[in-house]
Amino acid sequence: MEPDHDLVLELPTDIRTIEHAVEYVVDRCRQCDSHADRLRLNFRVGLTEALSNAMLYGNGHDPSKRVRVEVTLGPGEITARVTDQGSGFNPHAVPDPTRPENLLKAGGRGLFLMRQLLDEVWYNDQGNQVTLVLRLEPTSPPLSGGARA
Amino acid sequence: MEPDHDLVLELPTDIRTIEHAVEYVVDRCRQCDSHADRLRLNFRVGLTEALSNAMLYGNGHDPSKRVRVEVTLGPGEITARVTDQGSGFNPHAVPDPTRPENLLKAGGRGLFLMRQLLDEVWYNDQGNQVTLVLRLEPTSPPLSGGARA
Amino acid sequence: MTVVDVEGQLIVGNRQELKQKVLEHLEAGDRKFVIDFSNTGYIDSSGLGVLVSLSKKIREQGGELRLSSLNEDLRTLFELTKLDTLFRIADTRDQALEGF
Amino acid sequence: MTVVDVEGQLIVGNRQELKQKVLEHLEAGDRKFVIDFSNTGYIDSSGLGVLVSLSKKIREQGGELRLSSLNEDLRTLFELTKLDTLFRIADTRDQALEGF
Ligand SMILES: Nc1ncnc2c1ncn2[C@@H]1O[C@H](COP(=O)(O)OP(=O)(O)O)[C@@H](O)[C@H]1O
Ligand SMILES: Nc1ncnc2c1ncn2[C@@H]1O[C@H](COP(=O)(O)OP(=O)(O)O)[C@@H](O)[C@H]1O
Repeated sequence: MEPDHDLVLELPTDIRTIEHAVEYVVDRCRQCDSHADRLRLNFRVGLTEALSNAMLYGNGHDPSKRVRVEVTLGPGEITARVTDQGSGFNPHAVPDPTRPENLLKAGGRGLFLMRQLLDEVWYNDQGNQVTLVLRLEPTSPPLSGGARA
Repeated sequence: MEPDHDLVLELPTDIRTIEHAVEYVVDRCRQCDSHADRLRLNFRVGLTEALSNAMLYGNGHDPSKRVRVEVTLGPGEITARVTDQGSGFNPHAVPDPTRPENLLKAGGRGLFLMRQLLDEVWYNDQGNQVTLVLRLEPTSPPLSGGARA
Repeated sequence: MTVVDVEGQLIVGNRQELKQKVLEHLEAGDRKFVIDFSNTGYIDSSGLGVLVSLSKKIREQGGELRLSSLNEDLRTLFELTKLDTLFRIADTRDQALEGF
Repeated sequence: MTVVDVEGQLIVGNRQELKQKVLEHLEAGDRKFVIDFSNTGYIDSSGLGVLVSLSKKIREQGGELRLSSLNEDLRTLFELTKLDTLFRIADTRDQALEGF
């Protein structure tokens, strides 16, 4: 019986095949890297939500107002802070979109997704600045974050 | 005084800019991901060394012989095992290429680089199979592995 | 029967295009819709919102909206938001079309 | 003066090309060589070996081999193997050519 492997190659003895074989293996490893997963889905969707709320609600579609994004890459975590020029809101007052009475509503899933997908989500007192933290630890589950609503 | 950030964007309030802004940030984060660094350099060079030794010494350039590569993606680590059809050798007998008397030699840096760049390198008893382990922990230094000669 | 592919992202910046396309066909009398996500990168909350409101509008006209070919990332978004309970989600486009 | 660019990888599968190119120029009488790594991905031990043996051959003819534009990855390989003590390594191609 052979043990299970994620990838097995049989190469001819031809040193010209080495470069391609190595690239192939590295590409496959990259795809399975859970950091890459969490950047691709969790961080991307979370940042999209933060930016659209800043533009739609914070800045109220006003094209003369601006949105500031600050990203900090720490050891093992990425922090993105999004600031709008609006007057803020109370994030605790946003209802749970997964309750049956809210399921058919077209809106109201943005904050929920941020909180589900990122490891930390916090607002400043005023409510016009949100900070998203994505942890890059090997033990993090690939798709859902630690902060639940 | 502003705190230091790795990346700062100022966006107009225009929801069509969101997709590009998010892609830009994610790409920049990817570049700074130390896992990507270690896949790009440490793993790539280490696997190249293992494959070329298998073809040149193990299989002695014989195009009728084959090299087997098995890759396993565990949580937080990548393992690559390279097996040739040769009779093996004694990896402990390979001299340190950084000693002054060896520095001008054209060869003899392959095992050394594998041991420097990977977190674990071990041979089977016969010496025709090498196993390379790359750890993907957020605290790993980006460029050099834990196993020293 | 209308089958619509979502290419790239379905997010706040482009969700109106999908909405308009489907509503045009609904007004033209189509009642059976499949939205296929084979070529979709990611969806944000406003993309999910468009799917919910289209589904409602189609149902009001006695029609049905089915979704197909969600990759693992997209499936996770539907599960997290419990929207997987709202839609009939087929693994492939062909399965969505079966017996429609 | 000969300046050679290494495009892509310098590894076991293609190191002979670089070796041949440099040796041809050496035989033709050139004595000053710069190998530039601006467009190089990675180098393996046999690529490093080619550089060592070229350097030796050029020195035997009274010439010199300089290296330039090593990115951080490549610099690490030279440092690990202590080959950074063997070569004159310039940050840029221009710096390598200065006063050569
Ligand atoms: N940056 C912001 N400034 C002001 N109000 C906001 C901001 N972000 C969110 N909100 C408020 O919170 C509500 C919920 O937002 P969200 O959960 O993202 O769902 P949706 O965007 O679909 O309404 C919004 O409708 C809005 O009233
Ligand atoms: N798979 C193998 N089978 C047999 N001998 C090997 C194998 N790998 C390495 N060796 C031996 O170990 C020596 C050192 O290898 P290495 O450190 O990679 O340097 P180089 O390839 O430059 O000689 C080789 O010259 C060879 O004799």
